[in-house]
Amino acid sequence: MPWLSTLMAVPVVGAVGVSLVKSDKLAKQLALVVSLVVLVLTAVMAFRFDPALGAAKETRFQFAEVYDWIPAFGVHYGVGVDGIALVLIALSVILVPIVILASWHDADGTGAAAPPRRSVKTYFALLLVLEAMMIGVFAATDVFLFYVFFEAMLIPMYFMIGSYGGAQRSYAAVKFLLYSLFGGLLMLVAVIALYVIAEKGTFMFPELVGVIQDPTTQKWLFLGFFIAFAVKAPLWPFHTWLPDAAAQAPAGAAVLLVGVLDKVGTYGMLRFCLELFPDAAKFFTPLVITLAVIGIIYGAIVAIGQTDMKRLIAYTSISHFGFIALGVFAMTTNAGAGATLYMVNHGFSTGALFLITGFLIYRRGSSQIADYGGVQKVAPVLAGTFLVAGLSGLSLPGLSTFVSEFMVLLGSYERYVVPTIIATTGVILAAVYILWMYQRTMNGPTAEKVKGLPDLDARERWVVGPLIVLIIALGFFPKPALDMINPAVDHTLSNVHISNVHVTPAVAEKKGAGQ
Amino acid sequence: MGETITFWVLAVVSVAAALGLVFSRKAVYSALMLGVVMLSLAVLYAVQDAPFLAAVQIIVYTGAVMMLFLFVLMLVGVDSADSLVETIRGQRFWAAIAGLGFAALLALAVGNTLIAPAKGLTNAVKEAGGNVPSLAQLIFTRYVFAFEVTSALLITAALGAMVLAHRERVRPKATQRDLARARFSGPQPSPLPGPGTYALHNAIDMPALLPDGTIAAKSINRVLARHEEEDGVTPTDPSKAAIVKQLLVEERLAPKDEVPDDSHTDARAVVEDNVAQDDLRDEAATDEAETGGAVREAHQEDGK
Amino acid sequence: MTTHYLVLSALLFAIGAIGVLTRRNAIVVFMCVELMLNACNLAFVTFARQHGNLDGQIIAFFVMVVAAAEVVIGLAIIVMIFRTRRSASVDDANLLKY
Amino acid sequence: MQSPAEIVPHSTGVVGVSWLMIALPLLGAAILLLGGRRTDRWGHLLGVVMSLASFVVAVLAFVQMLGLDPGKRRMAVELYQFIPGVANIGLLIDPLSISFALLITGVGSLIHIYSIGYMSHDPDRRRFFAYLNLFVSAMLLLVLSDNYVGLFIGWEGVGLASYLLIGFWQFKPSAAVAAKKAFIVNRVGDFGLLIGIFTIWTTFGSVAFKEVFEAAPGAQQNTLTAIGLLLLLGACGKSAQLPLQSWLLDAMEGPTPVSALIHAATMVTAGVYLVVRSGAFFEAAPTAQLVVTIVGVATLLAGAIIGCAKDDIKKGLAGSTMSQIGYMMLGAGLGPVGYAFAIAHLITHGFFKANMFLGAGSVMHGMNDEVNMRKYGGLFSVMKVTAITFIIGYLAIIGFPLLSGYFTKDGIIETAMEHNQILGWLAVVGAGITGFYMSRMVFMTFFGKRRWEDGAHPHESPAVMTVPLIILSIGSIFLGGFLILGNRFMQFLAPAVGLPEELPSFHPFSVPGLATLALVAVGAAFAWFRYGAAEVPRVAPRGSFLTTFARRDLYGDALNEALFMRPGQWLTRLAVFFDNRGIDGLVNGLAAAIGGTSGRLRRVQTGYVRSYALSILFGAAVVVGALLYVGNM
Repeated sequence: MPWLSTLMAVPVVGAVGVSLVKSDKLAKQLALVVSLVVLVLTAVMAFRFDPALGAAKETRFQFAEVYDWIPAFGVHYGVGVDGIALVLIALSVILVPIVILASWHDADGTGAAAPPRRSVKTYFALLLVLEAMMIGVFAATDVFLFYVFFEAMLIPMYFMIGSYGGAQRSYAAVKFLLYSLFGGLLMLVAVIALYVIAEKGTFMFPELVGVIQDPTTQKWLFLGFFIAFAVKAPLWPFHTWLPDAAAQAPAGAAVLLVGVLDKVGTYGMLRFCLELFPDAAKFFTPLVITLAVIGIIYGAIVAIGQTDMKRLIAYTSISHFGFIALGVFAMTTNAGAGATLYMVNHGFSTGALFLITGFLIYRRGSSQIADYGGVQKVAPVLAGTFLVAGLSGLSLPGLSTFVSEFMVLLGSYERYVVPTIIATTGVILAAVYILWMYQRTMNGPTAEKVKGLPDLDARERWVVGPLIVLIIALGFFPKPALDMINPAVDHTLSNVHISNVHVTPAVAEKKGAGQ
Repeated sequence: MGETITFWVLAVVSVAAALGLVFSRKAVYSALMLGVVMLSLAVLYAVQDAPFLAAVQIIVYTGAVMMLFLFVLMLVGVDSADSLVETIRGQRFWAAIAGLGFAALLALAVGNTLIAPAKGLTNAVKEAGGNVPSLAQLIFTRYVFAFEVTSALLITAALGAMVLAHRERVRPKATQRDLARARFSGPQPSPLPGPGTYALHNAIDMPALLPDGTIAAKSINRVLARHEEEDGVTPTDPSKAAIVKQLLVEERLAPKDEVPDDSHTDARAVVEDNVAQDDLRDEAATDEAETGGAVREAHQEDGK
Repeated sequence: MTTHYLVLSALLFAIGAIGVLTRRNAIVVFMCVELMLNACNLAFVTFARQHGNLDGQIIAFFVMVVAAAEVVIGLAIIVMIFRTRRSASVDDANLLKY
Repeated sequence: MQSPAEIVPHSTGVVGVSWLMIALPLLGAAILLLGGRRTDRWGHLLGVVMSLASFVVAVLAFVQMLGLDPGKRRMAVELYQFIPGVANIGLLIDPLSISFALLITGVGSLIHIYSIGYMSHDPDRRRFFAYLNLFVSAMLLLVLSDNYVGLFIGWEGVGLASYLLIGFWQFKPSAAVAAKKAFIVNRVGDFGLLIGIFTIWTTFGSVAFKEVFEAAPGAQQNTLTAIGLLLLLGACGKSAQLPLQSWLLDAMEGPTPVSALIHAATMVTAGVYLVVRSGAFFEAAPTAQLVVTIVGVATLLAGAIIGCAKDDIKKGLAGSTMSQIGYMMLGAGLGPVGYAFAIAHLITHGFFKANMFLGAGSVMHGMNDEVNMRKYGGLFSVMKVTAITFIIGYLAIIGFPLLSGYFTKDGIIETAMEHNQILGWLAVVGAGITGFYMSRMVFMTFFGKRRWEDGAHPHESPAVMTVPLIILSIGSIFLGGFLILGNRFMQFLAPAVGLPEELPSFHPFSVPGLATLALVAVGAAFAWFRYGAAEVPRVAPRGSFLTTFARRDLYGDALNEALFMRPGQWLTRLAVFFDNRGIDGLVNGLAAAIGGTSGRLRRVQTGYVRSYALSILFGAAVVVGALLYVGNM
């Protein structure tokens, strides 16, 4: 059974269906059902996935399908998943039904500060199309196909921000699009150059691994890919589109934007930048790690200074993406696996934060922190879930984000001591930005306009509940995810020709002494 | 030798005519000048062993195309003369520079080229036995596809012209009843006074006189009055001069591109109004409502 | 002799071009375009004789046909524009801008 | 020198299910938080039951341990793989951890019971019990884990629970701020602990106590010192030691049982636990050990001085807690003998401090939540049980002979004296100051004239509150002697922390002991003259520079504000400005430049066909010119 193609086809067909049905309500229900079907299919696929096969080169990508697409240029429709891709696909398909449920009224124009009513059906159809593309981009094993999905993802997101967003939506949408296109076009050049220089006559990723040997060529191609991914991720200083886009997008779209779309950037770094250009990756590692560490600290500090909740969350994500990039480029198993897990966990944790903030904004009609205060008193469940989501944002142990952040820092400490120490101060700053926001919105005397805000209703609890369950479950028992990720990361690192730091006393002595 | 003389004569004529075409103020003169150029060129074709083309040039160009031009000129207003004041800054200067420079460059190119004596077409037409059979042979063999396409083009062009020039009637044709009603609801049920009534001369440029001997303002021919004014001729009769002056002032206030309307028949005014309404509908989508409105106002005034 | 014809052709072409650039009456502009086409035809005919084959004349012939079609359509457009705008000035048709 | 026993896996009996100790309160917390209002009626009972059940498991495990040969008392209980290849979740049941477990669940349960009464009028009592359960659970995970990652999870869990509890009355802005402050300051400590764990990992390739401690003596001195200092930073955060002490006094914003739980039995002792647990590192790194003692002494003095000037009874007690934890930290820096005294003091302190905090809570309960001691006075006669139990706790803390504190604190002081005379004498001075400020507290509260606010009707608290007080005060009297005499506790702890060859013997009349007693007496007498015999003004007099210094918490907050908060705010503003105007300004500026240029270039499209034609002609001319040029070349 062509699992991955089915996974992509179902939401596309669903999207067509959603746009054809008569009533808005039916469209929403259909969209939800379709996304749940995809979720179930993915779950079945995940159970049939065998992580142990990831070690061998031939069976690295499972559920592989390869068909010629443009034979003249060696372009294939090639899909397949390894552990890394699988967990990210799982992240996407878990988030989509949740987002659909959370966005139930987002396009209705019923919120306290809702933009003018737009086509409801289109919104849900776009969500489903986006889901198909997210699956495709993670599953693509053909570099060109990856590029196509990478760019095509922009289209539904552009419309979701531009049509259904906040007051400044067109500015944010255009900024988002231009930034991404800028990176994407650089990548297109690099993709074509890779094809030409490799002289393999194919765009299939497994056959391109290790082909480019010339160091200078590697460096240029690396930069082409890396800048695209750094814009996407976003890494400092390519980040300024994210706060605008995330703040203006409707909450559901913001979740998918920050939770999944941006992961394509860090996923691309791990998969393409590292494996296709190992020498260049090593050469540029100091630069990338510097950017990542700056991003961690800078994102956190700027987040502290925000007055708008959604922008604040967006900036925390910039900080988190710094951690992910740090983990990817530390090139140790722990850091790599941690970074991959971080991508998943961050999707859940930031997703929960955005959605709950969205509920809050839907009620009160403002995203300004100053407009709130004492929400805990009137809506304890909302405040409680917000706190849990926030705590997962500051990587509290026992919540999933801690595992990944710990692994990233532990793994990078093995190789880069000083940058990791600087990065770890982000842990303190995280406490400041999350708790300060929580204090200003949820604690203290109840603000006049907040009085009488309803607590989460059943639908909203069904949105938040699964996320929190996932966050806590993965926080105490991350092994299932890590078992899938670890072999894949090891495989990646073996293609980079870099060995883990041996944590034996003899080696570690010098590092410890360097403190 | 004969060719040289012919060439030089016709070259001078055609260049002068071309200049005339460009510089004459009235479109009709330009059209006539173009005709001169075309005829000259036809002769030059003939001189250059292209009798068929010379014939076609005269028949198609000078005959058909030029007639078409003149027709359209008549439609658009034969007496309208261009203002020669340039509105785009620097246009004329740069046009002259570019045009002359272009000509100079081409001339330079031609002049710098070493050109062998012409081969002549004697050999080319020998086989088929003449210019026209030779051309026919080529057109219907090597160029037959282009020829067929050209025919398709002509048909398309004919259809296109019809579509473009055709105007759908959007309201029923004005019946005699409509016309009568329009006339009697207007300010002037009776016909306007014809020229020359009670006058000494019964001529078109003579205004009618009222019983008291004064001039009937409505009987003055505006076109003639304008032409006279343009030619600097003022009516000798001071009272007529005053009326003409006033008429011209009114005319200048009205939109300039209004078609002068000599016949003051009210029924005609109604039909014109009809047309103007249709035009309005055509323009509804454009932002030219102002112009259209002005046109309509002008016509309504006329109707009164 | 060929040179003379070609120079005459270039001169007529340039005059036509200047006319196109300076005249505002659409009909006159059209005439200038025709003049330019005729100048080209002259060059074609001249070259036909120069090279000793009839292809140049054939092309000139086709140019005439196309010019005829063009005039038909062009004039129809001018009439239509005049009908709605009461003007045949090419400068008045300047809505399609920045 | 007897080294610690080996850690061996063990999974029989109660020890095998010792994870229930953690799981039961956690389950309680989960039920209460998820159950919501439905559990309001019986929520507090569930909380108490869960805590008590946990205590029972701890006692059973303790009994099982006592039945074992001392060499086999370090038992590892593997639970499950957490991060494959890095850390597992597993428990280490040894004398050290079981002592903590007993203290936490025992005192914790008493505080649970007490809270039933104390929080009876609070509409959110259920939530309070949920947090208490969460706290107990996290604290147990902290002390029972067999590796540093598990310890860290508990460590932060404790931080979270304290955040929730301090901010329990979150509608008060001061409580919300205090909670946040506690968490953030703790995070600074956690930062040190995290880096410490990383260094341990890179040095030893493991984070499990078993492997790490076995390998510790073989590692390089500098590395060990670094690890020690980093762990100390963590300990400072959690135990409110200098320089991370500032959160503790603010934390009094929480309900009083929270203060008792956090500042007596559990959270603040975590730092001491960490240092003692990591003894293998500290013993191999004398520099780090010295720093531990210095921090301890500095904090015990600072806490004592702060305690002298506070009029708020809870803050006075908080200062005293800082000071007592300082003693423990001092002991924890003194090797195996010191560990035993430190832990013993920790346990007795757990009792008498909980006793006094709950007593203070009882007083406040009777006085309409008044905390200002200047508005107390003469309460002895109206709340006898509270007063007597409080005074027992007071006598224990100042080291009144034969009470708990006497044995444990003197033990620390004497051990310190053997190591370093200066530190020892400073500790003695600290004891003297303790005598002063604790006496001051007792005199101001229970004796002297009644300075009550109008409308105050002090009354004794209900039995549900006084019974825990009585139990705690009994512990305050006898526990110290029981643990110390005959080195009983030292022998018990030996498998976990080791044992010196020469055991200290108890000298009732040693020089430091007598000096301590004398200084305490002087302090108490001074307090009697100032606050017992003399009139206490109801409004605090301005006081000397020293008083102000102490009242302002030794300018700790001012220092933090000047060094971190203001520069931090400034940096934040700068960063936000830079982001909006710098990076985003650059991007938007580029966009505006492109837009402006095209806006200008757009004007070329005039709409005049003739202009376009002109440019076409120019183009044609250029083409012809280029052809000519190329052709002529």
